[in-house]
Amino acid sequence: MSATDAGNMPAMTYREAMREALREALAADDRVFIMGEDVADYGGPYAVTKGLHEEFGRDRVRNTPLSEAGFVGAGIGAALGGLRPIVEIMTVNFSLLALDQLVNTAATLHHMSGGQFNVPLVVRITTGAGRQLAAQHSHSLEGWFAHVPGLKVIAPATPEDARWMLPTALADPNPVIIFEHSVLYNESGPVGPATGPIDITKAAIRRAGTELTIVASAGMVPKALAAAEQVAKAGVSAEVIDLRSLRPLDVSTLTQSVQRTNRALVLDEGWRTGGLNAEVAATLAESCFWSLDAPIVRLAGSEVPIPYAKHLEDAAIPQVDDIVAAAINLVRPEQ
Amino acid sequence: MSATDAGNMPAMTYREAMREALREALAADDRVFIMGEDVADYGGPYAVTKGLHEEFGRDRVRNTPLSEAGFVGAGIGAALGGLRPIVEIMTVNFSLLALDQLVNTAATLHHMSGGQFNVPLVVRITTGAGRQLAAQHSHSLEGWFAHVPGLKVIAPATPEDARWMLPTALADPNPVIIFEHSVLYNESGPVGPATGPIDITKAAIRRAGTELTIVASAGMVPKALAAAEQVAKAGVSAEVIDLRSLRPLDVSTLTQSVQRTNRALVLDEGWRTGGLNAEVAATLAESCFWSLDAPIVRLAGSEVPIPYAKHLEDAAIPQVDDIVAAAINLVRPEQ
Amino acid sequence: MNSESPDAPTEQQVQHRLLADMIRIRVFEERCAELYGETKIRGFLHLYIGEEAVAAGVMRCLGDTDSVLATYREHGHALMRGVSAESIMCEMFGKSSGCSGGRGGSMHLFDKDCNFFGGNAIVAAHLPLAVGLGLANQTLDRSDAVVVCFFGEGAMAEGEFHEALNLAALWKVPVLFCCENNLYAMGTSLESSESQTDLALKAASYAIPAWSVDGMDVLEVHRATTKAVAAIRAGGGPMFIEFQTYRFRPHSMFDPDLYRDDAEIEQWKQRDPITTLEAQLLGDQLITKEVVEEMWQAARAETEAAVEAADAAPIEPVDTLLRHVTLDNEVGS
Amino acid sequence: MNSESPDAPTEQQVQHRLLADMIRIRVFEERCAELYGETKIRGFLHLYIGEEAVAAGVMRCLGDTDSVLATYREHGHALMRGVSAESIMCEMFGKSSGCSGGRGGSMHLFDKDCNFFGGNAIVAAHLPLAVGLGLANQTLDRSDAVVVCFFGEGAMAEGEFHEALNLAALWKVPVLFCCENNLYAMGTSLESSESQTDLALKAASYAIPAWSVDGMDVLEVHRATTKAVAAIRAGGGPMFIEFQTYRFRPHSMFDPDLYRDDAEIEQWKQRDPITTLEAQLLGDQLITKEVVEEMWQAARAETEAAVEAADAAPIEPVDTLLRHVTLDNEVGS
Ligand SMILES: Cc1ncc(C[n+]2csc(CCOP(=O)(O)OP(=O)(O)O)c2C)c(N)n1
Ligand SMILES: Cc1ncc(C[n+]2csc(CCOP(=O)(O)OP(=O)(O)O)c2C)c(N)n1
Ligand SMILES: [Mg+2]
Ligand SMILES: [Mg+2]
Repeated sequence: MSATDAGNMPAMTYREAMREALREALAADDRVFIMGEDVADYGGPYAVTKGLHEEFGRDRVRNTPLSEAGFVGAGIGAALGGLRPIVEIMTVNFSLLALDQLVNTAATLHHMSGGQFNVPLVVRITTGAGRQLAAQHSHSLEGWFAHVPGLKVIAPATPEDARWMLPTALADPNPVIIFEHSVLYNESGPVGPATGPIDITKAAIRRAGTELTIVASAGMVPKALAAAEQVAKAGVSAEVIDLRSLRPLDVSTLTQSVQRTNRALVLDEGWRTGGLNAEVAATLAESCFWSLDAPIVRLAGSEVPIPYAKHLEDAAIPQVDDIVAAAINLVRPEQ
Repeated sequence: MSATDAGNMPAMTYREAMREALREALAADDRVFIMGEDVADYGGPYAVTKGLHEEFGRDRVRNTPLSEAGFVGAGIGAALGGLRPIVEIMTVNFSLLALDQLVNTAATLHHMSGGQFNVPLVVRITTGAGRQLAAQHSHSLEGWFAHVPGLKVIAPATPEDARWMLPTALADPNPVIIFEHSVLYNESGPVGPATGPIDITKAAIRRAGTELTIVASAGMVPKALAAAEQVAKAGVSAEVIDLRSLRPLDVSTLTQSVQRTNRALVLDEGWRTGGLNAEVAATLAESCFWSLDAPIVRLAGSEVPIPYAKHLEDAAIPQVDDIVAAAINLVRPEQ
Repeated sequence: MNSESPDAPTEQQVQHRLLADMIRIRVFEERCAELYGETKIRGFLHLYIGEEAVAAGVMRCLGDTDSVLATYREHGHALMRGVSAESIMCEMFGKSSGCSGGRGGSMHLFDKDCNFFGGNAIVAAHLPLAVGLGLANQTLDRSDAVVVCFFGEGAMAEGEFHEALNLAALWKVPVLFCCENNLYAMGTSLESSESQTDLALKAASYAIPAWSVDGMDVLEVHRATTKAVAAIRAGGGPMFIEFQTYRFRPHSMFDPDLYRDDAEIEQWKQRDPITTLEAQLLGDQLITKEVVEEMWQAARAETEAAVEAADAAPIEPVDTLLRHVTLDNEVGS
Repeated sequence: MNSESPDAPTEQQVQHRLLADMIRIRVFEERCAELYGETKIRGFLHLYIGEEAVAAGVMRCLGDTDSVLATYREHGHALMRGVSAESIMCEMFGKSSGCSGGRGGSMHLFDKDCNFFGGNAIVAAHLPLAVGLGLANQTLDRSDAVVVCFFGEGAMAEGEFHEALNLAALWKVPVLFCCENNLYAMGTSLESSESQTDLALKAASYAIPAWSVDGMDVLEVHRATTKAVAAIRAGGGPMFIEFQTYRFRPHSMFDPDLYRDDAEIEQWKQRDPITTLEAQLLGDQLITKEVVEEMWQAARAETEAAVEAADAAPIEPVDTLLRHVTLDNEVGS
């Protein structure tokens, strides 16, 4: 969508856009229901599902006890039984309690049953740091999910995507994990009307540029765009790609971009070692080997559990200034 | 250790070597105990701990109920309380049930407590495919653990390392995860006498070569060595590096090797996308950018839950022939 | 199979059928053990020998719309649920004609047509699935359909057991939890795995009706389950039955069986569910030796046909390795 | 603090101390709420206001060698365990002089000198740790040391609760499980979180002695805990107490508190543990208004001093960000 279109569209927060998507899904299909801790009266930990139980009742906006493995497993069962569950896990750290269900069961059932069964399950998980919630509430483990065959993994980074990726995820016959970065919930942006099912496996070029490609996802996208603006002032032209789909990765969009710009800066809020950034960098190093003018630079989270203190937390994850510095250094190393 | 030394050493299976290491640890320090499902009478799922309960009693070779999160958490608590637990998890797939404890607690406690507490815990986990155990018993998720700051992760690939990495792991004040590939248990090899504490953070060059570096770990090491022998016959000189330490990665050994050979083939039994292979490849692409003669090649597990049927399982993970073909193609692409 | 229907079988017919069922399972599995020795079957193989009364007795209380979930020790359940011996054998031979296309093996038998949802080898992981299936039945007004979930007593120590039972009770889903208490989880005895060894009492702590039943007596199993299933169909919510049983064989083909006395095994073998029922029916003159012998013959014939078919079946070409990882939107793969 | 020692405090001394304790926690936390409004404290802040009787009553039964584990709602527990108000406040201000070096914040208070093992923000994850600490005490012949583990009623639905209680009972570890039943887990009421709402009954299903106690009555809390701790020290194995209590404030500073009636809150406020004990002691002439007032003054002075110190304390330089990720073999850091 072009910037001109955007001018005529209603602005919405990411939170509202996601809630709208959920409301529409509940209204459109009786088989759809939401399930998770405090999704009803409390409104969800980030108020995304607020009010929906009043509209659709407590069976369809279903509070669960604290039992991540249990209710994710129940979601898988419900999907097998013909429902279309949307399961919410409050924070990616807690999703570790349900990882057995997602990896050993949801991701394998279709295969283990020789293609007989499939699991049309959507799981929404909040991710990321930036709110001083410290080491048990702030991590970014979406790269782990992106490692698992049998899952699809998406990370809407704009209100528009929050609004329109969900319907496609729900229509998908496979388990789809949606990561929502908590600092995005209050971000506002234009949200256009429905234009038919959108492809959730494609990356988006959020800003065109010629001298380097900045690869970002989720909470890194606004930072990448802000940094691109800044480096533009320093005369550096950066292209910004929003991955959107973490599994499968849209390798062709990434490759085409880097083959044009000849340089890549890969961002990742998660820990650098073994993060999704490594996959992106390794893939581009392969596919663009002959066109790279400089080593690919990875700018990722520091190798530390996220600390509480604001200045330390800020220092632990890539900030706009860090991106600016890395981008300029990559394109104009002499400066 | 040189091949000449090895000639005079007693040969042992990997299983025996690990059991010897465990026996010595139990004998040397009353605080050490083993805990896990069926470690006592049954002897462990892979017979590694067989007989130890007779020697040391059931308190020190302690059977647990099926409660992976519970007994891993109890291991963390016991470590905090002054014991030196060695916790066994039967299969890496099941370790997902305990991942919360390992990632959210074991790996973070030292940091969250501002350095006051530490968790001297050793966790042994069997990993890998090759025994037709299908999609819930055969995966290779060690790369996930290698992603987590606060953990150390090792993967002994030889009987010698199975024998001598454990004491260092036990002496470490941090949580150390040991991955043991199930097909290695029956492998035999020379095991030398104690030579003082060994460094568990270093990779080992298992075979010297000049034209490419093959990076392997765990179950891939014997395959890499077999492949190196074969390509030698085709006139290709391959260096084989055994990572040994998955976290931290021994980047300098890797880099020095590839800067000499100018080509790298990175092996990984786990799924390719987002696997540890990606980190190794991304790191080398950075550190060896100016010395690489060809794109780094990653040869990893197919993106499929491991199938039961033998021929499909074989096809799903890298085999010697695949390595040979990839190595030759990398060094002599014209052939 | 609903016993209240007008064309319900007579008691004697039920008894004969249950005996034949158990014999079918026994013969099939004895052959599996041999085939493992011949390396035709590989991976982990967990035999149900000694426990046949449970799968037979329970499954004969179910109808087509009911759903069944089981563990890695599920040949008997699959057979009883209507999965053909041939497709199970093909599966264990790794053939594409297997009930899971050769992808699953012994631990992962599946059959959609039979509402047989596997075959799960993560202990206790299928219990939450059962809750979800029950929720789907509840929501989609399939109020008559019951979900039956089998698991071992060892599974009750897992957190997923706890979470599943609590959810089931809170949501009153139509699920029958069938605990096959064979006293051991691999080599770990019930006493070292559960602080409360009265498992029905344990289950009752979730505010779920729970009973303990002699799992070596197929008629008892059938009677108790009939009642429980009827109560669930009538809207009684989840229920739990502990079946006290025993496996005559080691845990799997890898198990040297070092953790229990031969005497204990022998004692339980005295209570073999098949010989017990045989003797009882013969003694009461409710069956003849000839009919019994026919049952064994039929079972052997079925098993041998399955083995032959499995031997002859082709394997999947390697180039379709990546099938069935995700389901395409367009078609059924 | 062992009540059997010869220099044991009188009953009145205990009562005064418990009142002062609760007041200290209350004053400290009321100030935290203000400081959150002033954005001096950030992240999640969970207040214990209304529940003070539990931490106060339990902690006064413990000695130095005992260990304590708590949740993210643990200011009261930390204070009562001897962690200084100043170091807690510094922690919440993100200062390096905080009891966790500013790394943990409100949810992760730690103090090794006090055997205070945190501050865990994964609901129920610290229960298995308590079992392990108990095992260490048992193994290392610290038979007199008790591990006390606090958690909310919501935690009881988690699998880790189940696994921990089973392990504790099987291994007879000296652990006191203290459930703070404040009727809600965030916005989820006990009835929608536990199928068995009698929590002591639930715990007893693990073959663990279990009681229910009025958690608004600090003297009752103290009495019950004294007995339980003595029984554990005498080798009685793990025990469980449910403290029935209530939080007067929302779950955290983010919670709009939409899920419960004002009337319900008001009713519970009538049972405020502080005003209740104050009134009781004043009525029985066991305390004077002046002494009570001094307690409030002392608490305010302590809290204000803590705030000042926290305000003045320096922050850690950013270049030591990577400290405390792993502990080096050589030295303590
Ligand atoms: C989560 C998990 N942990 C461990 C195992 C290994 N394992 C397979 S079967 C088994 C014993 C299960 O015992 P029980 O539940 O009593 O069933 P039984 O085998 O006796 O039928 C164990 C420990 C597993 N498959 N899954
Ligand atoms: C595993 C996990 N799931 C969810 C959360 C989010 N969460 C934090 S506190 C809480 C409620 C806990 O209730 P309870 O155990 O009753 O303790 P209380 O807060 O009432 O003291 C929830 C759901 C969490 N921190 N950890
Ligand atoms: Mg069993
Ligand atoms: Mg509560």
